Amino acid sequence: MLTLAHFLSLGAILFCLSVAGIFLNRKNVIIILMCIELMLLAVNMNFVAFSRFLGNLDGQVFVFFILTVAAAEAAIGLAILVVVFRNRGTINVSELDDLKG
Amino acid sequence: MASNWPILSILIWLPILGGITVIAAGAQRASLARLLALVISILTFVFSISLFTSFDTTTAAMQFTELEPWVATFDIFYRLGVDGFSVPLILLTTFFGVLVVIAGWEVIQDNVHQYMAAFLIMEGLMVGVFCALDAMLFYVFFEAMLIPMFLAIGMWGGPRRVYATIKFFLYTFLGSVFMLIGLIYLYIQSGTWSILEWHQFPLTLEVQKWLFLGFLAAFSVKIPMWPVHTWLPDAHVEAPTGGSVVLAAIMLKIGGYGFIRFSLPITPDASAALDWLIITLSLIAVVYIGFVALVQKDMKKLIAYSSISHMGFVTLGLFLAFAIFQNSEGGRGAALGVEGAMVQMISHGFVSGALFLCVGVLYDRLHSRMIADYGGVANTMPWFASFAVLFFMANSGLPGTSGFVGEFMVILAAFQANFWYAFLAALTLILGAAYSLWLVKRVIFGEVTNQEVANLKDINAREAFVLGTIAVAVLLVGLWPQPLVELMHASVDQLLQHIQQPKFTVAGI
Amino acid sequence: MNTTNMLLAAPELWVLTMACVILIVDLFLREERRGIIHMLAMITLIFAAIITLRADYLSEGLRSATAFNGSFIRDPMGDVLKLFSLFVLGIVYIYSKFYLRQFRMFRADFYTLSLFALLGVMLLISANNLVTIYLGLELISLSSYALVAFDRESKRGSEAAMKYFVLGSMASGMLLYGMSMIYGATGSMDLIQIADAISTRGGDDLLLVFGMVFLVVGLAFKLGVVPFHMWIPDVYHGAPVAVTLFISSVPKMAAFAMAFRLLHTGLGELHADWQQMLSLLAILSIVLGNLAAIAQTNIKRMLAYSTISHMGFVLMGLLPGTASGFGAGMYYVIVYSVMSAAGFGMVILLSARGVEAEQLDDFKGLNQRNSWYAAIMAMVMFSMAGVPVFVGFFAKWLVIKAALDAGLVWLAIMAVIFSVVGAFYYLRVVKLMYFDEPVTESPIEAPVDFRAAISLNGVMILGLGIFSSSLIAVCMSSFGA
Amino acid sequence: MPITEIVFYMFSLVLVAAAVAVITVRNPVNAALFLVLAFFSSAAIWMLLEVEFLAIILILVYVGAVMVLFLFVIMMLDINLAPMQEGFINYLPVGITVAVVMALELMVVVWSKGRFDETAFPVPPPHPDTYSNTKALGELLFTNYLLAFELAGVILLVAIIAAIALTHRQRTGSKRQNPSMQVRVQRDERVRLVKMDPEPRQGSQ
Amino acid sequence: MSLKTILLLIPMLPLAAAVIAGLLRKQVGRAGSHWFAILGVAASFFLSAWVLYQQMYEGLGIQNISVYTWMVSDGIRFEIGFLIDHLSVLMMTVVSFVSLMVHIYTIGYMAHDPGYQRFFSYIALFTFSMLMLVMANNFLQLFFGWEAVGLVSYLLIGFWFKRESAIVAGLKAFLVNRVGDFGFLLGIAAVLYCFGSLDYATVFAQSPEIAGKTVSIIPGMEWQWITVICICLFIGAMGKSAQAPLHVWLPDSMEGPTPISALIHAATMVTAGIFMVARMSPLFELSDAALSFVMLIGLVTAVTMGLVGIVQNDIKRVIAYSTLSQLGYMTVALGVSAYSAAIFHLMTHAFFKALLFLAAGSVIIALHHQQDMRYMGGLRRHMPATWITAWVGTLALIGFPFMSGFYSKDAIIEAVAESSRFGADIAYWGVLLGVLITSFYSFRLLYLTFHGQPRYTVDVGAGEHPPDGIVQHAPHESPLVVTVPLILLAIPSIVIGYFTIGPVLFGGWLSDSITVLPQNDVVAAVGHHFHGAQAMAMHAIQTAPFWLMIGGFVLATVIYRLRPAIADLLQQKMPGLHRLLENKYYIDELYQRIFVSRIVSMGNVLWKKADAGVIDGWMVNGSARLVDNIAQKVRVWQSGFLFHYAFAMIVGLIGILAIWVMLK
Repeated sequence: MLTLAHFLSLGAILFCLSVAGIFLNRKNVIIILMCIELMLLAVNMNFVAFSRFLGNLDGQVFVFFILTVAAAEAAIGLAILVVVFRNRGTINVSELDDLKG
Repeated sequence: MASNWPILSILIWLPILGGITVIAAGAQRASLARLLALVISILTFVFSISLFTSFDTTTAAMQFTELEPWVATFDIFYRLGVDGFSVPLILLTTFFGVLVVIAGWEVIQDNVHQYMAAFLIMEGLMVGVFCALDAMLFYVFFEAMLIPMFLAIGMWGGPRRVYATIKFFLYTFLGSVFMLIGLIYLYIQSGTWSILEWHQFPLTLEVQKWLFLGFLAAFSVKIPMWPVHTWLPDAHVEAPTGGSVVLAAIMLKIGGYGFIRFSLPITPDASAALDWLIITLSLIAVVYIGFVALVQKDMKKLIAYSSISHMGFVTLGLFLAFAIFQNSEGGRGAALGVEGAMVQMISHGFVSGALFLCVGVLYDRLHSRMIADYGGVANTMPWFASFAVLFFMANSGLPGTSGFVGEFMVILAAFQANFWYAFLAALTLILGAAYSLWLVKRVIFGEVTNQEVANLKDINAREAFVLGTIAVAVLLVGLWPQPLVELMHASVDQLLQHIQQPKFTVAGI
Repeated sequence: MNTTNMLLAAPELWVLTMACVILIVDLFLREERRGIIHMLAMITLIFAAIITLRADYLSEGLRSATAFNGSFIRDPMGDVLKLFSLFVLGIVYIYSKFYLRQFRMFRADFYTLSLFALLGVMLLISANNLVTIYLGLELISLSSYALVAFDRESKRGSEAAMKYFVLGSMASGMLLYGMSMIYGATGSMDLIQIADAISTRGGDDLLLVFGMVFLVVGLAFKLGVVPFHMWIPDVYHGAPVAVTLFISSVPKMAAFAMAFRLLHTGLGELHADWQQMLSLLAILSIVLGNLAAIAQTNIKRMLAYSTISHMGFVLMGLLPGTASGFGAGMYYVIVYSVMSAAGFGMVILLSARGVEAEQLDDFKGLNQRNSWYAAIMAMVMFSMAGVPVFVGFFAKWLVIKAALDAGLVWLAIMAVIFSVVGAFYYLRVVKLMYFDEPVTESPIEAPVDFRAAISLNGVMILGLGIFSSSLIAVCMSSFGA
Repeated sequence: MPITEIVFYMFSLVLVAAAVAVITVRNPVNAALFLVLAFFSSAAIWMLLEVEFLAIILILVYVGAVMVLFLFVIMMLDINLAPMQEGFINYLPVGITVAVVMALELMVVVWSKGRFDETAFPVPPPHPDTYSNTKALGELLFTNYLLAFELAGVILLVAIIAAIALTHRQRTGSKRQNPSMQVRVQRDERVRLVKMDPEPRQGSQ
Repeated sequence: MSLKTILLLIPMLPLAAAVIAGLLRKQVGRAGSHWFAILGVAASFFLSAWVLYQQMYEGLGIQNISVYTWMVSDGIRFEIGFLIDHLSVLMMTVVSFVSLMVHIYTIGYMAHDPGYQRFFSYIALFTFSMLMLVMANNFLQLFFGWEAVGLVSYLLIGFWFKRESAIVAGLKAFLVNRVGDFGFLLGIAAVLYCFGSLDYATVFAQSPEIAGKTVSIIPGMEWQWITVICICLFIGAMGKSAQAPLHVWLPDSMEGPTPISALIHAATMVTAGIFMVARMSPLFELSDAALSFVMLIGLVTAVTMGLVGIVQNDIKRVIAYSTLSQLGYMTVALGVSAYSAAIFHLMTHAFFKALLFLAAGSVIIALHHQQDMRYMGGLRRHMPATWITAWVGTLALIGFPFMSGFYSKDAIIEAVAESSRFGADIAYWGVLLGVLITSFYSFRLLYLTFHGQPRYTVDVGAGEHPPDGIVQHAPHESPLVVTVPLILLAIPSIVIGYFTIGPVLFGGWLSDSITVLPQNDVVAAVGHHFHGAQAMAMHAIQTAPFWLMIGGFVLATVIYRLRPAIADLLQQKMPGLHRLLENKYYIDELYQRIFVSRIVSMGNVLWKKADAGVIDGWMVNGSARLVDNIAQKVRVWQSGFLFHYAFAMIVGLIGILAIWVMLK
């Protein structure tokens, strides 16, 4: 039987994978952006599951907003990515270390 | 002068606002800044004299009190008042306020307006410390004082001034924040910031001990006690003359004043329980620092160390009371110790202030503070030599000078407590004389050692006035301390009455 | 929902409208007439303040009022924070105009983006349910990401923006994860309903604590608290000073409000748990912020680390969970914003044409170049160090008192010890200004509004200290203390 | 095993595998495509939960807009793939450890006794056929969440402004015609008379 | 004028003179300064004499007058006031008289010194201080005067402040005195502790009460309070009166101008200790242990210092060691409770020792500041007045019958003989030996200086500072301002003993100020044999001291007058002894080793190692370094890499989760 726990586990696994993706990725910023999308997906999974199991639509509304924001975020993230690429000619994460200390 | 004037407020704010005015004079108009500063400081001094003349010596109650809400949400009040402990110190402050302005008259050529302003503001803040009856107000003055001194040392100081001034600031700051925690704790417990109400506020011994240590952290650094004294020699050495003078003459006293105002009355039982600690540290200061002073090669450093040693008498005198109560019937000698400590503070103010001025006089001419660079100064500067010898004699506790009175009283009191306390304290008679006079021998006497000394000019009228004024004060206090001591009788008696009552039994805790 | 409710959000609506107006007006303006944008922005702020001050609900005898089905709340705390946000942003605009002109970046985008961020700040301050909180937060964040990369030619700016973006998104992901748990545990998005649900269920629920951990992490990131602070130095450093100025001041007030709403309004029952968490984070921030600041040579980075430690102090105010504690935290965050604005304002002031004065050494001998500006900077530094009579001291003692109220004596002691450590690097700036010789003799020039603003800002730091009573009273009464 | 479970496990498997692929593949284009796969799978799972509207939105918005944007940017930036992921292996153990620890922590909560099982959260009955997820959501969205909805609009506006502000730039090298200028042109602007010294004849001396 | 005014004037006039001569040195000029000083001191001498007269003949009793209240603290009144009784009035008269003589003498002696005014200022100040000391009616004022005379002594020893040796000697004098004062101050504190007052009258009235009260300063040892007080006080006296082992400063103090040696370091200041113990007789009488201690210290001083005097070559140093020895005599007298004998010897010694010093000064002027007796000789022909007065002084010193010194010293010897105090029998043999030694070195001095052939040559072209043994001009008699004081001092040196021994010593004249318990009253015992001054002198011929004195004379005559070779021979035969004596038992070196260098090295250790090393180096700067090191490390964490930042966040998250979720 599919319980809430199953869905939450799925969310949790996705969440962990996305987090791991962010700090494991040494090369490409764009992958990091994708990981962020993945992370939001994980969260959405949680909300959707809760919403369904609670019989409460608020969670779904929230997911709706998260999706909206995620789109906006992606736009800005990619815009920044473009700026970075224009200025530095690379989007290599390990070369983005002018600022440190 | 009208008796209903808020005289304490005037004493605090006149110099502070005056200092701001002086800054407004700007860097270009140095002579205007000097003149303004002089007028303001003299005015302040005059006002403080009226404080002295209208002070009622028969009561231990706070006088000239003022009370205005400040931060009403947290019961912080602008609460002022003075008693027999504060008045002498306020007078000392305003007295040196004038002298410092005069002493810096020609010597300071850069940023005169800021120099004068720094000292005026510092003066106001120091008076504030001595007047404040609200712990938060006290703390604000206590800390704010560091800023002008920090700048004074750093801007007009010697080559290692940055190290010295940052050390000074952080050392003192570190000490005082512990006190701040204690103060806040007390407020949370008692619901008031009034120091006088705290005096009556019952506390368990355990709590008292922690509070006592908090106070100790602040005041032991300020006064300073061994082993937290090492900021002082550096600060003194690097400070400009005025800075050294104020530091030695007044700022150190704030530590002693703090012990009187906070540690003893607020945590009497902890003071009684931990008096061995203070006494031990004081005696170490007296003897150990005496030895250290002996081998100094830098005049200012020597005087700085001697200050530490002398301040050891202050803490000793203050904390003898408990041993005396145990030891002699009727507690005879306890008041002697406390009053001796007070007199020692005043006297040390005069003497060390004067000594730093003396070194300043030499430094202005030769730009060296090293003993080895001098010798035979008496040949070329006879008047200066006379003053210097007088002050060094006072420093070594010669009877007839103020330096003797406090030491004498404290040693007498120490004997009431324990023979060995007195024994160790009295060693200062030898050590004090040794380091003071050895310095005199090397600097003042002897053949003229080098061409620079041969070209020295004797002190001018301005310097003579400054040194002469202090000399008169030193002799006056030495020959007739009664008016000074009389000021504090009532307050001392009350304090001693108070600290004999265990606080925790009051509450039945 | 009715119009009265709508009116509660009038300041926000006004700001939104004006942001759009500016956006459009800019299309029709020529390069040299851009000053109009600045004027419009200032007008926006002034009127927003006036509208906020009307606060009709108070005259109706209410402590607070909600709108939009409880997702929006007006209360005195929110109003005070909004007013200060508006005020500080006004100062920021004045400083920024000078900076942007000098660096040829005077574009309307700055104003629109920051006004949208302000809108986010105001909404976040007033947000009363999880959705509004999240959206308000994102509005601030997205505007800020863009602002950090505002100087498109700057390598460092874009790098900072990238880091800020990635970490910020991660943090909001975590926050969302926490929100989902809270939602799951309580079945509601509304903070008040959440609180009700918790009190009926009991506060010891593992799930709640679990969700709360993620919420706290999100909050901690926003405030910039160790170990979620790592974006702060790089972003402060990489962004143009005008932007640093903005993101270091105004959003902090929103973050504080968010912390209050989430932790107190929503999770007040879990006080014992979040108190421990926050005290750990607070002490880590104070220690690490102060230590790392010592090693800095760049003033922006130094101020960034100092921010980290200040945020630790703000958290201390939250610890007791009492009205006076929140008042203390609020006071601290307001004071910090004012000080931070002044500090970065000075950095802007010293920037000569095209070169940012971001090295500490640029402050050398400032007293000889202009003693008034040196005095302002010195006041800022002493205030940040927590030396009395300046306002920063009062902020510090209030939060220390809060920590003691919460019985966390060890925390108070650690905090003061490290504030002494911190005093060192503040003093170093004073040292450079007063004790060192100037490297350049070039006079410091600034337009009159800039001079007035920075003077006001400096005087406030002293004045709010000496006459600290009113602001403290306002902050305390905001929480009914 | 009921069909729902089979569907769930199947799509979950695909979802997790796709997610793993996203963070491990070398080529960002592949990563993006795996992400698309992940979205599809999760949309399917959401359908399982009777969250139809959001499932569709996820496909439309994410796959249709966001992922296309990603691919567009990847193509536009033309990133070389040669030295990809060289540090990856070195950090893998640490990364895996941390991720596993975290997953464990989450799992402990999720699977803690009586927390999320059917007793605490009984499986809801399927919605009746008349139920419209979209309608219910819409009602909620325009009443309770009006403010949030407006805010979402503002956020999108900000995203637009930001994207333009960051990436739009005036090309300094581009050539344009201005007809009014062409009409009002003066002679001096067209012809420039240059005075020159006569060149000395070569080899005259 | 009331009595109080007169008494006030006695010290104040010299003080006023000192202030005028000191501060207005330019305005009053050289002559002005000496006139002011001399008039001031003369006036105080005459007033003192008037008071003496009043007390002797007009029945003016003990006067205990308070001048002003210095301070009231803790209910204890600290007064400044005068106690005028026979003891103090005697001291006042002697002090002001000798001081007056020295003032006059100074006009001649310091005639060419640039610090002329300063000198007068100092000695007038000294007179003031000494008078305050002797007139004190309480311990505080006593201590005031005590330290004040020390100060002036310091200033005067270092009067020629360009001379390294002079300033070192001054410093040494002050510091050694401070060592004594250290004990003295503790004594005063103990007095306050036991009696609750510092007034003589109160203290002495209560003194019997504390007999038997004990204190254990070192755990396990019970000491009598009274003994502690007396020994502490006596340590002060040891410093001031230069008793072994605190005597080291006195010989060095001869670096000062000769008038000072006469006034301060022979006649008055150094006797302050003797005076003090006599003044404290009501206390000392109660402690046999303390008195024994006093006696032994005195004895050691008397004998050992006399021996050193034998081998000294500097004329002033010989007299200085003689002074030490004589002070030892006085101390011995104190130790056997013969306070009045001590005071009596103090008085006579003041006259003849001042005389001897001034005579020596006269010689020194004549030889252009040559003080080494090896370069003197045969001066009697050139300066007869000096020669004769020096003989008078010498005879008085060695105790030749009828001379003043005879009476006082003989009284002491007799008193010691009578005493039954612990150690008194040894003391008796000691003081007898002392007579021989005194006689020997005194005649040695006379012979080497005034008799025999000159051991200097006159060379007119020798210049300002010729080498030893050469003088620029032939010596001649000193001017009247020098010789008149010599003569004026010679007169009392001869007669004062004869006339005053009866009343002062045996007539109970000092009994109003000195307390002696009946069982200790050796002076009274001696008095039983006293049948007038003349009889005493006649009787002396039958006693050991007289013959020992003659023996000394004979020895000196043989060695230094008839067979000078013997001196060298003795020196060669006993090199060890000679070196020991010549180096003053190596005590200075010992102190240098034990104290001075140890203290300096200890200071250095405390400063460099403890202060700069441990406290500043480790604790203060060390913590600053530590913070800085950590700061640099912390800084590295901010690596600039996005994945590190993300990693930190995750670790933070996991950490918090672990603490709050897993551990709960």
